[in-house]
Amino acid sequence: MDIIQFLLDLLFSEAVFVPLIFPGLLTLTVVIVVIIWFERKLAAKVQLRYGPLYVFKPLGGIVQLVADLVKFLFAELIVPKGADKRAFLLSPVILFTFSVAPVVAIPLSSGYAAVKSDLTLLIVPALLTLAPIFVLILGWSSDNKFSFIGGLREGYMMMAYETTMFVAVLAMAVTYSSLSLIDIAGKQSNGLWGIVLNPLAAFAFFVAMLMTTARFPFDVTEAESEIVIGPYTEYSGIYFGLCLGASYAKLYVLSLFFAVVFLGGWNPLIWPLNLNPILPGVAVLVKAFLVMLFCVFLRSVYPRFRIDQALQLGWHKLLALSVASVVLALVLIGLGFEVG
Amino acid sequence: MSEERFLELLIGPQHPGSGHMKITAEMDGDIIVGFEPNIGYVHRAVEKIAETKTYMQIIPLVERPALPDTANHNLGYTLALEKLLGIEAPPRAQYLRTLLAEINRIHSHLYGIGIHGIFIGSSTMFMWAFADREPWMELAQQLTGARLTYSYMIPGGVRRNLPEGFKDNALKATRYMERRLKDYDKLFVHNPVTVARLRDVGILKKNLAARIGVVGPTLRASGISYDVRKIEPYCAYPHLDFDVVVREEGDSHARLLVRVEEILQSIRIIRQVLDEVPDGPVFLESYIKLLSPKIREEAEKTQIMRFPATFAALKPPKGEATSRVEAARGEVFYYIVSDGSPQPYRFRMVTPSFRNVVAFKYALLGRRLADIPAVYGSLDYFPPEADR
Amino acid sequence: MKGAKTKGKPVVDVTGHLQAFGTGVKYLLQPRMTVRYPEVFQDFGPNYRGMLKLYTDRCISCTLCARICPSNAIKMYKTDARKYPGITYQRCIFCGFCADICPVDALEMSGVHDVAYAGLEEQVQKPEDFSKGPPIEKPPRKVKPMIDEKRGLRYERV
Amino acid sequence: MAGSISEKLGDLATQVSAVSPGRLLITVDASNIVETARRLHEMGFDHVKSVTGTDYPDENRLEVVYHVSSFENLDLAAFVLQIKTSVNRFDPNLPSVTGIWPSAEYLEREASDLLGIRFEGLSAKGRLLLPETFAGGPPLRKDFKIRTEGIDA
Repeated sequence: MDIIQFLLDLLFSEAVFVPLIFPGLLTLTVVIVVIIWFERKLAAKVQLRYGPLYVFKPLGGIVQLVADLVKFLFAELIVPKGADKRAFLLSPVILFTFSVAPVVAIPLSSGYAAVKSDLTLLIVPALLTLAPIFVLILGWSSDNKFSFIGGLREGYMMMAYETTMFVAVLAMAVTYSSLSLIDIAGKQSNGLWGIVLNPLAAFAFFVAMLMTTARFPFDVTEAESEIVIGPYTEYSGIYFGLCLGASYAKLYVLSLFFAVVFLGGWNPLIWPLNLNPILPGVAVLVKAFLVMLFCVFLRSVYPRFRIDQALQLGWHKLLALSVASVVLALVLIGLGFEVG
Repeated sequence: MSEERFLELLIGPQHPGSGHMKITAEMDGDIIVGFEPNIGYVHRAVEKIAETKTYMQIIPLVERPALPDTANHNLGYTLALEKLLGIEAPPRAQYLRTLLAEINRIHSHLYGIGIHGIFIGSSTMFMWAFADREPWMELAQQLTGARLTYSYMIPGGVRRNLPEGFKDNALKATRYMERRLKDYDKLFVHNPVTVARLRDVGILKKNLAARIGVVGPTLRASGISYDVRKIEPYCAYPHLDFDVVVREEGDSHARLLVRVEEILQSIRIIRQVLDEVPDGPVFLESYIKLLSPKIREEAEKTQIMRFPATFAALKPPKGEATSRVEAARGEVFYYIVSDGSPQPYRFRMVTPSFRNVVAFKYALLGRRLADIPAVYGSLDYFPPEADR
Repeated sequence: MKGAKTKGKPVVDVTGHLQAFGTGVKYLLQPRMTVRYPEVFQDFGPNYRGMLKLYTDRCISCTLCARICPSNAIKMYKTDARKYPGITYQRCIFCGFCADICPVDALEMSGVHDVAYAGLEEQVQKPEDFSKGPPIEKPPRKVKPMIDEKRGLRYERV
Repeated sequence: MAGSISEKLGDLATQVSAVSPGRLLITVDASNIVETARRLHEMGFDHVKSVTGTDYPDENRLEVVYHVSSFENLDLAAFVLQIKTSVNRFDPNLPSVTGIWPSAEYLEREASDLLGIRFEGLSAKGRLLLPETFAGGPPLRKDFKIRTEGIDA
């Protein structure tokens, strides 16, 4: 009896529940399944067609992705002859892990977070910067020219978006005079959300987020008609699923982050959200989901940029914009504008 | 050491952006320094097969290389054959040929725009263009009884008369298309990302375009107003009022815009044809006379023309004939040598895509890897058409 | 005709981005164009060409259909003292030349084009199979494509 | 038009005649083909539409036909010149006109693939339409037979 109690306690302790169940792996899987379904359905609607339909028809084929996942699981895993086997097989797993990992640092309510640190605003982007390195490695280890080019493109893109993203985050740190996400979300309880306070930072961060997760129009790393599917060309089966999942996982993590920093987090804390420390997380999740929906909808609107244009946009326009957002934040502080 | 500076990239023939073609691209970083298209992966020896077929049997054969644009290929062949036979189709048939040729041009341009869209990543443009081919295929189906491989134009006329209610349907389709083109413009053609991707990419200057002999929208986007419909008018084109769409820029975006504007011109032509189409027979009287009275009466009733028995083995007199028509992708050129037998002695077909292959080499040098699909789509290159 | 100068600056053309996005959103509310094919069939109307049917009683064995067939799909089979045409649907391209050249209306276009055969051999039809016409299984739900000014194509139940 | 061309070509051409509206036939000797091309190019005929040949095994000759017209000069564009020349079937050598008309490159490569004509000066890299391993003779020659079927089953 004690053992079961112990295991239940362990499961519901924040250090386990957060990374594994909510908002970690389990929630992530469900969200990925649903968001890809939405992505395909939205694109299909714009394109005058149905999209996934026949796998569980009453709900419009919503379990299509589960079917795909099962198919991925049973597909043969092929390792190309010239590939560096260890790197080839390990890097997708590490890539996926690092794409999901930052989720532990995102608090979903003031009393509910796995990592109780004052620096969570920095931990999330810092953990995310590790992921692209493994894209480079897996592109390199595949022994395929297209994978190699794709990996290089990811490397270049990383240079373009990360600076912007960090500077935008910095601007928010200045705006709120805090590095703790719990603080930041708390300071938005007056209804003045980050996106209103510092729209420049929000915009710069959003575009950088599109770049990070290779959403259209910044689909340059995957660019099917140019380099097949970029770094993931040689992957098959569940490893391919992991690679694709990694980019959606990043999208999920960044959307949660965006929701906390710019969209007021769990505010307004209305009934029934205040009943349980986990429930405010649902509000964050819903906001993040809307952000994700917006991101994936862009697929049906845009073609993709060329790599040099994406880089130029990153360095010339977005960086300037994010620096401007820091200035804006300083001005706000300088004017004695007290946040929260 | 200097060779090791370059990366040799083999694109295709199994590549989502290559079509049935092997491209050997020599890359200096992201810059293309050498580009060699290797075609022939879908070569079906149309010219050789034609030498074993009778003249009527060649009609479906010439349609096969360019399925999105069958009517124009069929028309070019039929004109050459009529020259050999020394006959000319009645005026109403000429108008109906023009009608189908323009419906097919719209259809083919939509196909080209759609492929261009997916090549630079816009799946919506791809799906839209392919969806909007549907009304045009339906129109063509009402006219000819087939959605794609019409085999509609035969020596001496066309196979079917205009069906009931066709004009009404066609006018609806033209109005629909005009409205949709505005949405194309907003979502794709002048989408800032599209413009960034295509403008100043793959430039063919005016004199270069003429020198390397590209044809069709590719040529006209480089500022040369060459359109066979104006240079050597055939069918009803001398009586119709339309403009040759010319742009000066010569880049990929100009080629896309020429295609879009040509759809508008085709719509204009279709409206004129529907208004002005003269009454009268759609098949040569001298052929109709060869039919048995019962069949003739039935053809009169159903308005579906019937072939005289001589069509099974048409024997044009000894001689040669050439014809050129403006198909959607450019000029199709036929050269037929007859030795008086039921099969041509030599059959020559030069398709627009084959003449546009050369443009790859000139348009892409010094550009980036990502420009390959952008330029490929803008040339509307169709490998089966080039390989024949 | 000289085309109009292209408008807008790339990348930071804000109206361009908004227009593109707005058009995308607009189409979220538009009806679809897809026909759910295996569930409903398109009815192409009376003029549609398609698979053929032979009327043996009318046939005069003139061989014109076999002679004009561009893909060698029609072959003459010797039955009794006479020859009748048979068809190979592996080869037929539905051009309708045979039906159009037939001097006695012995061949008829049926308008059916989607038939699944169990094997390749079944697609080689001797005159006796050919005269049965294409197999029509239980009539599926049919829709008729109508050209529509708003939607391009609209499908009406038949 | 025929007059001005025959004036320009002088005694290079053995025959210049109008065969049908907009079509002119020019017959030249194989050795004069490049010079003819140069002079026609000077006149404004800027591109080649087709390079092909017809095989006449009985006469042991391969008739090579160039179809030439203009893009930039729209008056000339109304004419298609048919330049004909003959080469020996067994030794079909012909100088390449790609130096004057770059548009002939792929057309000549096709003709050399399918008809076995050797164009001197054509910087061709292997075969164009046929597979590299293709072993038979030039397919568009009359002695290359393809299988045909009768009308009986």
